[in-house]
Amino acid sequence: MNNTGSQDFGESVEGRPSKISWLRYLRGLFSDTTTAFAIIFLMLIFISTVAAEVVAPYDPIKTNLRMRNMPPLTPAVEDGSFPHVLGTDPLGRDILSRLIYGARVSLLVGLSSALVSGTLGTILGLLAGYYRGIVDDLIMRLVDFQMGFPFLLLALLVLLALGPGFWSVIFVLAIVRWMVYARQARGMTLAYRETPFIDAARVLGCSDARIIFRHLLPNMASPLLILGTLEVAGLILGEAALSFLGFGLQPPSASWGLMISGGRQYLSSAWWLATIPGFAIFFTALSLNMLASSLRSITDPLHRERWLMKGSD
Amino acid sequence: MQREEIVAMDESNNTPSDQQITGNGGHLLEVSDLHVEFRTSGGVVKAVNGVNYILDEGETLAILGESGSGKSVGVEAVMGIVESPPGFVTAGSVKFRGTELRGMEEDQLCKIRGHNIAMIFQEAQATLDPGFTVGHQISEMLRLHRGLSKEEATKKSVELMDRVQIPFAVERANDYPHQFSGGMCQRVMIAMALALDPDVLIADEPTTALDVTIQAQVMQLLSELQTETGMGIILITHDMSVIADVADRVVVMYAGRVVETGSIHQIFDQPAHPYTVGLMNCVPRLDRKEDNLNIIPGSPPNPINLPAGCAFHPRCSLARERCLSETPVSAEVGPYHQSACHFFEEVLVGH
Amino acid sequence: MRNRKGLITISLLVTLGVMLASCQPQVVEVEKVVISEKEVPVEIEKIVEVEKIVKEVEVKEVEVEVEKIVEVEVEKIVEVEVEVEAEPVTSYAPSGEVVIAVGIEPISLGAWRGFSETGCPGCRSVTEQLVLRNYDNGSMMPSLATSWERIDDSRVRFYLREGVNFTDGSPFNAEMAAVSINHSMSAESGGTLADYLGGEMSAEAVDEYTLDIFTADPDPMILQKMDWVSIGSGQQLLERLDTYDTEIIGTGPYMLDEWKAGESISFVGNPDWWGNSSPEGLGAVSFEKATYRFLAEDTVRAATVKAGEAHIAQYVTPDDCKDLESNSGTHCDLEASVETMFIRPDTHGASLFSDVRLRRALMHSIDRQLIVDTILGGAATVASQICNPSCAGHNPDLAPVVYDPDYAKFLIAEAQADGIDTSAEIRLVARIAVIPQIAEVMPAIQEMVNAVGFNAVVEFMDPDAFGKALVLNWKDTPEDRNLVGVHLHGNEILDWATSYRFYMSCDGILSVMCDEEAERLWEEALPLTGEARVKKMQASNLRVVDQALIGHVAHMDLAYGISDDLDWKVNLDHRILLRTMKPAR
Amino acid sequence: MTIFIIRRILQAAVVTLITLSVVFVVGRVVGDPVRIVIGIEAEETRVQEVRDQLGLNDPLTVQYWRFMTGALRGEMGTSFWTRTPTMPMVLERLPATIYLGVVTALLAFPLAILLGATAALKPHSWADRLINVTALGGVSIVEFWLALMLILVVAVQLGWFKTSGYGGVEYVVLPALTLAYKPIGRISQMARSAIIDELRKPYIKAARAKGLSEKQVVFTHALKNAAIPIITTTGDEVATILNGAMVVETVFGWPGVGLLTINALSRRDLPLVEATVFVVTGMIIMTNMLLDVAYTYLNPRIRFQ
Repeated sequence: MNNTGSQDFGESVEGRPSKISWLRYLRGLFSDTTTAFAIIFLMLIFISTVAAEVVAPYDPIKTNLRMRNMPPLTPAVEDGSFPHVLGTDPLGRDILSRLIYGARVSLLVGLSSALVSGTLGTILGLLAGYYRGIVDDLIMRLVDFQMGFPFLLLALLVLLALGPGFWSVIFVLAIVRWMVYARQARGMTLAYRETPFIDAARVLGCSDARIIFRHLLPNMASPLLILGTLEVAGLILGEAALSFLGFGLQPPSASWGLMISGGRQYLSSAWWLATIPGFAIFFTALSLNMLASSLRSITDPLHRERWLMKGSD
Repeated sequence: MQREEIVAMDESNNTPSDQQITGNGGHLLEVSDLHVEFRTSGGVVKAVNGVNYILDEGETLAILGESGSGKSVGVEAVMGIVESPPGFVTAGSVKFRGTELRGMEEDQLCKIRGHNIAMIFQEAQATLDPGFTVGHQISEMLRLHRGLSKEEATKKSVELMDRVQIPFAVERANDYPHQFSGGMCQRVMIAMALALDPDVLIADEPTTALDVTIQAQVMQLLSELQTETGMGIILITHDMSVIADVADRVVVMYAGRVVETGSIHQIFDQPAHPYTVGLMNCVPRLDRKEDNLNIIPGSPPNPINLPAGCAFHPRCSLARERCLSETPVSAEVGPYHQSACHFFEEVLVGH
Repeated sequence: MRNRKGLITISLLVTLGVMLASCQPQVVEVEKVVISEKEVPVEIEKIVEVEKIVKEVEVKEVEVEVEKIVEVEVEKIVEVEVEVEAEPVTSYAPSGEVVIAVGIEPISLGAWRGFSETGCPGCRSVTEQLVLRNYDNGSMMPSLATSWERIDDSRVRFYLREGVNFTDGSPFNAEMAAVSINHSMSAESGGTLADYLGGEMSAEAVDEYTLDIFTADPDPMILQKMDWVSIGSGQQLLERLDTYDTEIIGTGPYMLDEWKAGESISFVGNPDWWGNSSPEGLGAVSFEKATYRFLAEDTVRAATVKAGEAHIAQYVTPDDCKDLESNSGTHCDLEASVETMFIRPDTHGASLFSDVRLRRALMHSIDRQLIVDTILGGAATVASQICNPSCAGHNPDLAPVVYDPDYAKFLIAEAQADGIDTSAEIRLVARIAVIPQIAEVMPAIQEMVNAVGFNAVVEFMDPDAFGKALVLNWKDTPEDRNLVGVHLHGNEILDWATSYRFYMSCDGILSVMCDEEAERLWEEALPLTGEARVKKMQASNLRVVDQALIGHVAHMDLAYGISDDLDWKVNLDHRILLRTMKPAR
Repeated sequence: MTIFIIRRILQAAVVTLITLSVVFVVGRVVGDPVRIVIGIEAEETRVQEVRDQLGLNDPLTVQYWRFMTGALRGEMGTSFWTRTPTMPMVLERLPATIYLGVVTALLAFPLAILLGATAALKPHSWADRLINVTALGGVSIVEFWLALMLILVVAVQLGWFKTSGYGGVEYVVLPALTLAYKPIGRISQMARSAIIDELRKPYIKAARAKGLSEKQVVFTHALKNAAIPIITTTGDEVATILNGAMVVETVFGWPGVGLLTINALSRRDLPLVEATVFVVTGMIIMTNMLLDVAYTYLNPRIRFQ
């Protein structure tokens, strides 16, 4: 600890975020039971997504019309096969297997559109914050506008022009959400711009590109990652809403949103068709949100003290 | 404001805490063996480690110390407003007119805070709520503790603002804190603190943020008000010149411990702790011509990891073997004069 | 190898047999026995055919009657004796409100839109037509016209009901009727109705209560088509045209009360309706008020009936239908509709399905009965042709294509032996959400088709893309796209020739086929009337199906959730007519 | 203050201009809407006729000029389907959406702030955790699924409210509840962290020293100052509510702008889509101006500049 803290107990120096090791982050995260559950749940989803071929008990597109709309825990037709733990859909396809493969689509849509919008937004935000002036004005007006505009409406408008489909959905979700990153990136750039270590870099003759990529970006990475985590949850939900309105992904793609959307006509007799993917989205989004909020507490110097200290009282 | 009136009002309101407290004997405020620690991720910060002092009516007690010496936390603990978590009062006793405040129910404590013991803070502008008019903030006290109506409270607030010499009080009551200067804000704070004629006023570096002429005015105001009401004042400061003018007795703190207590004259004329001596030497004096100020070498210790023995030993010119291992206890230097130094006699002589 | 001719002969024989049997009252029992024998696996397909034929026979009798009537008309004025269905003349005493949940809000209340139940819900309770079609037997019944005569092939004369007034006070007469009909038929109203009826018609007042309807080209269906032509206030058209789209004014049992955009349309009883005192009104005003609420979600529509907030939910899913049936206080009506799900492969040029064997293989590879029983929840009938037995030109000799994957594989192997590359990718294309179950129908068809050796992929298209892919004549279509459209066609006109014109003729705007023989037979049928016309159409129909130029999956049923508080049954016309409903006792 | 207002109005104008241009471009990229309007079976000559009538055969610049000048006069063309002016059609639906939005806001804001403040009162307590999970649930749930579940369970099974439709309390509660859950989640989290941030400030210590109870400290002093950051993010929640309105209005058959938008989109009724976007933009601008007023009211430092 140093002697610059104005308070009675130590705090890090304002400006450059103090580093605590990743291990400590992880320990901190796992010390909170709900967060630990969230992480484990997400890891399970992720693993089954990557290894869907191994994990899924059935072929997700193999139909069996004689076994349609079977409730959860229905035993398999063939002896010795894995039971239909989560039931079957109107074509007799195993819902658990479809859920696992559907996760692939939903997560892919969520992750890739978050990645695209994150990259785009961060770059624009950096430029706006670093160069200010007319660039900043232009970008921020656009950000303000999109912030206040219902993103679903914008997505629908663009989808109307593009036509539905997997890549259209990713593209649309990316361009309707870039502004959240831009806003954050700009804010942080403005804050760091004034700090001594950036001044120092500039005095040392670092190029703009170097300052941006070597000094600014690394410092902004963790808040942006947290934002990205939140956004993935939002985008999965956005995809579901688009599917519901009939403008999103189309079968035979099997995203979770499509599964709920398709199952809703069977709500009165086969509730599990819409309910199970509904819960899948809910718990995934909830876990992502939970993880993001814990990460935020743990990386924000102001909140960190309270968070890490929790275990001790 | 006359005391009798208040007592009468209190009786009519029939608040139990008042009945207990006003009739009781003993010292006005007695703090003994107070310990406060902050539990942070970096470790446990022992901010206050066994503080003792006594305050009587009409008396001004100055608590002197550097930043981080635990002087502010100490009085916050007295008020029971240490932010918890991370702060915890782990031991000690705070007696107001003989009644123990520690462990008292929160709602009872709320009735004493502001009413019997009031507090003003270092940066008055920041300690006034920016969202409400100053009039509202003053009258809030009256409405809360006295149950006055809005009109009565407003009227009284204006009187109070007059009393602390804020010009155009009627109009200014409707202004917001950001429309006031720092000195005026401190006056508002004082008006607020005095609204209920407290028995104890704790002033936590009330003048630090102000420029010198304003400092003098505020201190002048405080002592005038003290003469009027006979309240006890605890004045926290690191500014020796302020103490010299107003304090009756002084408590010197270092690293969460009281290192020396005594009357103003004892402290100034016969400091019995090397740290006090150091502080004295820091004050520039017109009566001595010196090329350099004698500053205390080194820096305050890490509160998480206090040095063993006497916490001051790394910076002490008199330090020797014993200081490294044995924590000194307060020893009587003279009447009401105590020092927590193994070698206070040497200090007295040396000075 | 199966002999198709033999199959057809067998079917014919069975038909005859069953026709004889149907003279006896035990027919129903026969059907039941057949169903219970279904468990014998080998017999299934044939039995299904028998069942189908039994149904068709019943309808065929109806057809015969229609034809008789048409023939008689040609000779002289017919004083049509209306068989009134024991509905006593009720005095006007409405009470309470009936609430109907429908899926689609109309975009306008123009009188001409009354031809379509979904295009203008409730409109046919406000405006009336010259004549009405009896869907039970195909005969025409008087409504605003009391009688009619056929002048020649392109002109029919109607004698109008006297003393009828529009609810805006203007009298109903030939002149006003002509104004309304001509407006509905012309481009002024968008021309949709004319497109729908397959050509423009004009109206002309002969005298106050005599009206001629005529066409440029001979059209044997003028009389029948008038069932789709609603007559609104002519005075409104002449004097207050701006109100035409929002204030529907007619002569019917109910009057427009209020149209709350996005929410509902409500109607109130018309105390001056001529039908209040005439049995020819075919019903009564039983409710003071009728409200049609717009709810796009199928589940929510069904929920309104279950929760007692609506009396009728239009078009509920088979699933909700079963639920409403088992729920106390509600029931569900399932009725065959004119909508037919069909399969339309590209059949020209170099496309895979220019080979008749592969077309047949495609048709034989699909287990229609399974799709109907499972995905469509039993709310459909396996189809053998584009229109159901109620339409003229329906060929009762046609049986649904048999599901025979082995035969399909055999046909594919044969084609392969001739050097055709059958592994080319086939695009199975449907429009997004054309029916709620399409998302399941398509993968099912895909799997069936691929099981016999095709290489099909499923694509769902938005209306735009689908329109572009489907609305193409074969001459403008790329030759190698191997597109197989799966879509729904509704032959509301109940005339096979109309379906042919669009989907099968050489110049049809949606036709990707051109078969000389079928075309010749259709062209020959057009100017004909009566039995001769039907025969030609049936022959053309047979040719198209035999050549597997177009395939058929099912005639769709439509389901209605109905509250037990309401006494109403859906008719074949699928029209929710307020005059036909009353509170249950 | 005047300069501030003029700035805002100019900004609003620019935003509207951008929106309209985007909408116009989208509208021209979209495939042929005419086929959808007049039916798949219509003859090509008829299609061209209708295209002429609708002005779709004019050069793009002419169309853009007509579009923009029309927008200036508040005219957004006539609907492809009904052939009537679109603005009145949209404005007619506005009250329903505003009604739903206001009920949602009245439900969401107090509840969210109450939850947030309760959570802030004792961070990391079980109450805080429960509120946190509830709040995160709001931002994690699929709205249309929730809506259908509420209809089937609360309206049909329990019979507490109407399944669908437009009207008083029994109609508005379920859609408003569905719509409110997401903002409740977000605002309560926002409120929690804003209040916790405020609780660190010196004036809170002073308020405690005045003898205010912890509840009074949080709910009067911290909350009023925390309201400022809360209000600034509320602008985004308006968009959230409008977002949800499209889904919720469709499910519940609520005759608002959201339902109209979805209908217009699926019918490819471009002028109507354009008009709804215009009105929605206007609505957002208006709400944000109202929020600015609220902001200045709550933040005396701005008010007295």
